[in-house]
Amino acid sequence: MIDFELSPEIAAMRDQLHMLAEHAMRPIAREYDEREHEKPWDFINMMWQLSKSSGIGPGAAKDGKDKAPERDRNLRTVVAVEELSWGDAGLYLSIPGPGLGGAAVMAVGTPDQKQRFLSRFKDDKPVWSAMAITEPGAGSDSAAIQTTAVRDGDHWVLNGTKIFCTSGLMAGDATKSNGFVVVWATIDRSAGRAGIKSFIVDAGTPGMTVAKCEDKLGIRASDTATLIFEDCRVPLDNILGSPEVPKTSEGFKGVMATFDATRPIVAASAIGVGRAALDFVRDELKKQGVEIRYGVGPRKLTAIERDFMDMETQLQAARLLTWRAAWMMDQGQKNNLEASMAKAKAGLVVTQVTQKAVEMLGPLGYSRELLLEKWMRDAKINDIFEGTQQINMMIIARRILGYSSKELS
Amino acid sequence: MIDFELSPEIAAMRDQLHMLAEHAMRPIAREYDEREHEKPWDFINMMWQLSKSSGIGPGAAKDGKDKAPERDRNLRTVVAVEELSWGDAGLYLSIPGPGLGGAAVMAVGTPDQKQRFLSRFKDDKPVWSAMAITEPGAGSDSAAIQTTAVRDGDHWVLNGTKIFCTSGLMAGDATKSNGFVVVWATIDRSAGRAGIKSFIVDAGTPGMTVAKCEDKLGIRASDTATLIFEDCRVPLDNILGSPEVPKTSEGFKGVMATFDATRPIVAASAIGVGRAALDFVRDELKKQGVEIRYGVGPRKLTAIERDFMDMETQLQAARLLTWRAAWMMDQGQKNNLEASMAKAKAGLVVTQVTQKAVEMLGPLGYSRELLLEKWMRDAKINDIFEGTQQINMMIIARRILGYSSKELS
Amino acid sequence: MINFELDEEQKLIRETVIGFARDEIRPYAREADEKGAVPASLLQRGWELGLVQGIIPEEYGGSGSEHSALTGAVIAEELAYGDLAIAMHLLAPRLLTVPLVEFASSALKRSLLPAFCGDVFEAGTAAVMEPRFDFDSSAPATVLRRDGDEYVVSGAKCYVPLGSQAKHIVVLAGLANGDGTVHPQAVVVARDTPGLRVGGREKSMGLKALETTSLELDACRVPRDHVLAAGDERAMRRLADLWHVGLGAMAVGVARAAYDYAREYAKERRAFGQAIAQKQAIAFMLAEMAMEVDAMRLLVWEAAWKLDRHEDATREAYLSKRYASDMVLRIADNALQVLGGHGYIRDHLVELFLRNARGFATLEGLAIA
Amino acid sequence: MINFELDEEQKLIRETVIGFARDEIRPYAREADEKGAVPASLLQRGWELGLVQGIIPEEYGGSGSEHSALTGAVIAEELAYGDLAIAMHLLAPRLLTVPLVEFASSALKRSLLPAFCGDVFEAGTAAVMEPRFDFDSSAPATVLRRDGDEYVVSGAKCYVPLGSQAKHIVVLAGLANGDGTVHPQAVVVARDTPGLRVGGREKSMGLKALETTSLELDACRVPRDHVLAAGDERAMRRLADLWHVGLGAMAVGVARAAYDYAREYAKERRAFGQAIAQKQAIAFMLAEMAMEVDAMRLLVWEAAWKLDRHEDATREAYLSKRYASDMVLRIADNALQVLGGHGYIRDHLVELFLRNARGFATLEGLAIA
Repeated sequence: MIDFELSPEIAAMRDQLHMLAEHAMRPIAREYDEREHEKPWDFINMMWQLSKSSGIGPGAAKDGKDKAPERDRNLRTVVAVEELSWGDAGLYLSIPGPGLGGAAVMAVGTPDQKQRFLSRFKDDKPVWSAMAITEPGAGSDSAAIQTTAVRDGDHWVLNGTKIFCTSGLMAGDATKSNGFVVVWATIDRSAGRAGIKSFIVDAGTPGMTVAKCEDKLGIRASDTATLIFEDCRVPLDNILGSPEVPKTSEGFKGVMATFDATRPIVAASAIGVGRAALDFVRDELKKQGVEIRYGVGPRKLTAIERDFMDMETQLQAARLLTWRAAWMMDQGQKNNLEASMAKAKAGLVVTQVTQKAVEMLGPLGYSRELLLEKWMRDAKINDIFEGTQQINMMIIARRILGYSSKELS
Repeated sequence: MIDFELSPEIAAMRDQLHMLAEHAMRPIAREYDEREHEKPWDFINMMWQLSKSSGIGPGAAKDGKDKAPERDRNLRTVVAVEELSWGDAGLYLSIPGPGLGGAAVMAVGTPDQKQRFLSRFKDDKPVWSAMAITEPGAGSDSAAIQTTAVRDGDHWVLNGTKIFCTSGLMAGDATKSNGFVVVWATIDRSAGRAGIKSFIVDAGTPGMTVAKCEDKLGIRASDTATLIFEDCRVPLDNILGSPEVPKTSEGFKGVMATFDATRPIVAASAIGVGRAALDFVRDELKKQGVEIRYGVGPRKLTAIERDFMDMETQLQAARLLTWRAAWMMDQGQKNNLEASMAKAKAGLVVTQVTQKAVEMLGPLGYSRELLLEKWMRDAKINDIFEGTQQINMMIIARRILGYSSKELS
Repeated sequence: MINFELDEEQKLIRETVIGFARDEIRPYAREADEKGAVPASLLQRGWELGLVQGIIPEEYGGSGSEHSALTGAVIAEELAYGDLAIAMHLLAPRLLTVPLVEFASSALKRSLLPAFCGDVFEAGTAAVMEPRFDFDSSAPATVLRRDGDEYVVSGAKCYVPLGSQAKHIVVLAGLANGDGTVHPQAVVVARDTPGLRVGGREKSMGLKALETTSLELDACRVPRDHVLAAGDERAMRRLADLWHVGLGAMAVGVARAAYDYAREYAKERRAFGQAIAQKQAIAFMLAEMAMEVDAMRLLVWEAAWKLDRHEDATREAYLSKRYASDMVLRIADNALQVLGGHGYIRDHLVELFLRNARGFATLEGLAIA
Repeated sequence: MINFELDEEQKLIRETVIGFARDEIRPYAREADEKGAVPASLLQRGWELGLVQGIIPEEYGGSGSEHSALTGAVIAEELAYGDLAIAMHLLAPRLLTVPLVEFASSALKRSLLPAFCGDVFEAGTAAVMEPRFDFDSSAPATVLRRDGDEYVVSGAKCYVPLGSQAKHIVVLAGLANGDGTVHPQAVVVARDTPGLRVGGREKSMGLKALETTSLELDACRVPRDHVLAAGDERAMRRLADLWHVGLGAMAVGVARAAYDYAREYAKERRAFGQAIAQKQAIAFMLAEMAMEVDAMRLLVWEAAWKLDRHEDATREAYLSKRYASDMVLRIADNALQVLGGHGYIRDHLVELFLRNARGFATLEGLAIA
């Protein structure tokens, strides 16, 4: 039966996280935007303790002994991520925990792999994981990956360069954490997509170097690393999924399936940023005595009222699409189409909403005295990572048309 | 030196046509929308006399003895077409004269062809010409034309079906006028684009049948015909341009070049329809005491004011792009890029402006008591014919990127 | 707790309506538009689905299902998917029965509802809009004033569906507050009330198969209990919300019809050696349509769900209707664009979808959830 | 008679500025943004182009070219193509000199203009905006009132370019009408006027290389002839128009910079076996950018042309600035999208273009044509 109300447990978690976002994230948001490449260690340690003790937040233990009921894990996650991103998207991304790499292990890892890697998220010290997909020459074209994994006895040997790894520094540098990086590489270039596999590389594995952290437009509290793999050897059983190269591209689909879980998360983060801007604008308008009049005839609306209404409706549309995609995954339903819808819509909406919000507050909106301009900068990443707007529209189109990636590219 | 003012001659012509549009077109606009497939003969005959006597209007003699100075022929035309389309786009399209077929003869015809065909536009009785390009299976893909022209002694023999021929009935049916149709056909299918040529077919030529006139969303005063060619024989020298099949697709480019002249005309027609809607809305708002306040701060604007401002600016942007494309052609400059810009912009703008105008006037806007809803229906054709929005964006993209049609399709 | 699935009863109703819309409505959509009328046999078959009778309590002859805005939204979407004008005609009686069921006194219910539980289609309607550029349903210009034991209604209405057929009409009027402003109030007016004049059939860009008329009310006197939920502003907001959700749901139906039509065409139609759907410019338009149809529906359903919980849903209903109105136009326009020249001719239904789509942003009260 | 071609002098100026923007400004754009300063040597070389001195009459030491808004628009576009903040810095003196040339008394001109005809960069500026959410340049809250032979200015300003460097500032203030409303009035205020306090450097999302400051005016007394074109509302509208055209033209420059950057990237960058520009989704974005850059420029030029004919151009200037502000944001955002992840990092200039683009819709009076 249709129901749009969060369960009391999720609502309570959301309220807790809201307090945290307001009191632990907002006050340091500007600081770690300006101190790019520095880490908010106090915040990180606090979040680590919190997730271990209370089980709240996206970093909460997810080793199968999750305190949260399994049946709403994805919904729980998107609600949590929205709230934390409302606090600050860059800080949210810097929170230790399973992240995208962990999500991949959780989605397709063997019981042994889950044990070996996910149990770390109960360590005393913060642990990060990261996902390394994009390459300098490949961009959105995941199938064109050049990084190779060659079997050599008991090891896979990785060679290649990965860019744009969120938390790649924290997950890959052993001095930062006992983390790991999930790396996409091809074991048979001639097989195209079917040859692409993912490999778990422990932080500090010889041959893996964090070469650089990017200077970015926004989300500056989070590192975006370049990782170089030079004869980097990982144990045979660090491959995720089967080492076989299937005849079809089913294997690649398996790898791509992690996106079905992560895209709603990115969408939720986008919505959190957008809501931050919307809440701020609403409060400011209220202070100025501007009332949003729901229900009046269109001729009576001011331009500002209409802008505000459009913004809030767009955000709510994105939120509902996101909740649906997460809920479907919780139900065990395929959500590939719906996950891309959520991501595409939320990425676009938050870009537009934050850009509009900056404009609506006039001279002050453009100033670094307020956080609005930062939210606009942070927002844009959501239109890009975990598949650009265009990539997600492509996936939606393929699904609704029943086309393969060859038929529509 | 930059100048945005029309010459006194063109301005005077525009003013004359405005009177005509207001007093001869507006009063019958609704009638010939409802009486689809009937022709406004009184209006047609009046326009024919007018163009012969005064040389104004797009139907004005264009056989080289044009009264208007050659140097601003295209600009003159777009200004005239905007004004007539302000009166009514369907009626404008029903006006006899050279139209698209005549434009093609003018652009690439031999002196003999010009003499044989263009001189008809000085006849006592109205004469139409039409262009037959689109085929049931080809749509926007002009290069995939299936209609064939095979040489047989002193004749070309045409076989095939053409759809969406504007004024195809009036130009092709000898009982309607002593007109002609310019038909695109391939003389060598294996040569692709290079094999495509255009042929002039006299009204009433045996083998050419007007099979059908479409029921349409708008521009109902104008016929949109299906023409069937069955062993239709035309004299050898009715081919436009050379009968050779070039090695390159230069020949096809020649055929396509007529669009450089006609796209700004379609753009101008679009702008005329959009301006009709805008003028109507402005007058109504004025009656209601709504003032458009240019110069005030954004926070003070009403939603209606901002809509109106957006509409008028978009229309003016389209108009300037259109004037530029026409002016460039008058200067002998290549305007392929600019013609497509004008067409793409104007087609989109008029669609949006008229749709918005219907909304702005509330319940009455949707009613057939006013012409607004008709303008919205008429407007949409401009986003489609003479190259859809998408085709024109493609042409722009190819030009700015330096790509061939193979590199970007 | 979050759930995105209809319950079993709603699914069953939806399946029935989907079949009817596909097999009975859609095949008549073009003809009904060109002829300006819905075939009587179609109306009768639609009536037999029980969509009107269902929510009427058993004591008045109905099936006694609880009125659900969400179920109403599902029905409205599916019928409108078939054809908007036919859907509005079929559901027009609900414009009267839903307010009666929700807000009328027992006496009024007893007097009016049984007529809607018979075997043949019975017309009912509402007169919400007014022939003004600046019509605002939150402050109607039609005046309602009390006069002793009766009320008196005066004003002009337009876009009244089945205006010449319905025996009773829910009229939206403004009752003066103390401060010179008015608040909206719904009142049931019988067509044979002295002073009430039904105008001629209106002509619109779309909705040609649906009879709509204007209405003049010249000091029409109505009994006191014909004023629905008198003085209960929350009830009147709820009524406006139900109208918004009804129209929003129908907009979803039209949008989905246009999207499906364009998608199937784009897969069939070939140009440049491929199906046109294989071109990004077309494929991305279709992808956006798919995404927005889902977004529209979720927003409308959320508002409906709130109404079913009897919570204040004015914001959600208003915003979802605005969103749906904007999107249905965009989707129908893009659908026509996908068909290109073929979309502009009346051989295909997309031009009809576009004409119908344009009405949503201004029309109010032509449907109810 | 319609003509879309610049005259020979304008073409010559444009060629010069194009070269300067390409060779001198653009290479410093990133560094200037990160460091928050424009290199002095660059300022000096910019000064030597004579873009400020050109329109100052010969009697005050300038080159005596007639002030043309169109030429000003051409210069503004080309410099902003190089970098917006550097362009605004280079042209900031015109914020003072253009109003002086157009509206000041001979005495005031004689007193102030010669300083701008020297060999080294001389700062000048205008204080137009105010630190309020609902700032409206047509009704500034800064108050101007007459007091005997002098005027008194009081209020707060923000976004004053080179606020700490300029010796004189054109301040926009409101002079009371009889009816309680105000009309805008420009007044020249010397920085050392008692009561004037220059605030600290402002921090904004974009324009980081440009010093802007706030300004407080506490009953600053100015001589009567420092009020420009006193009481001439048409002149003040003209001044606002010149500001709009100046910013509109700069928006065209930023939009074109973003478009060119994205286009070249898309031709180079390969994915899925092709240049990404060969994908319709990317190609159509680029096509739209090309079209809109031209549309923006034509609208701005039309307003400038009207100003040069001394016709009322308020509508054209206002609308073209609005259009340019909307489009430059859309174009910069799409340009970043074309670059994808690479657009988000500061190795590429598009993120800078986006940050700068966002300012146009709210900023006023930071440039003049």
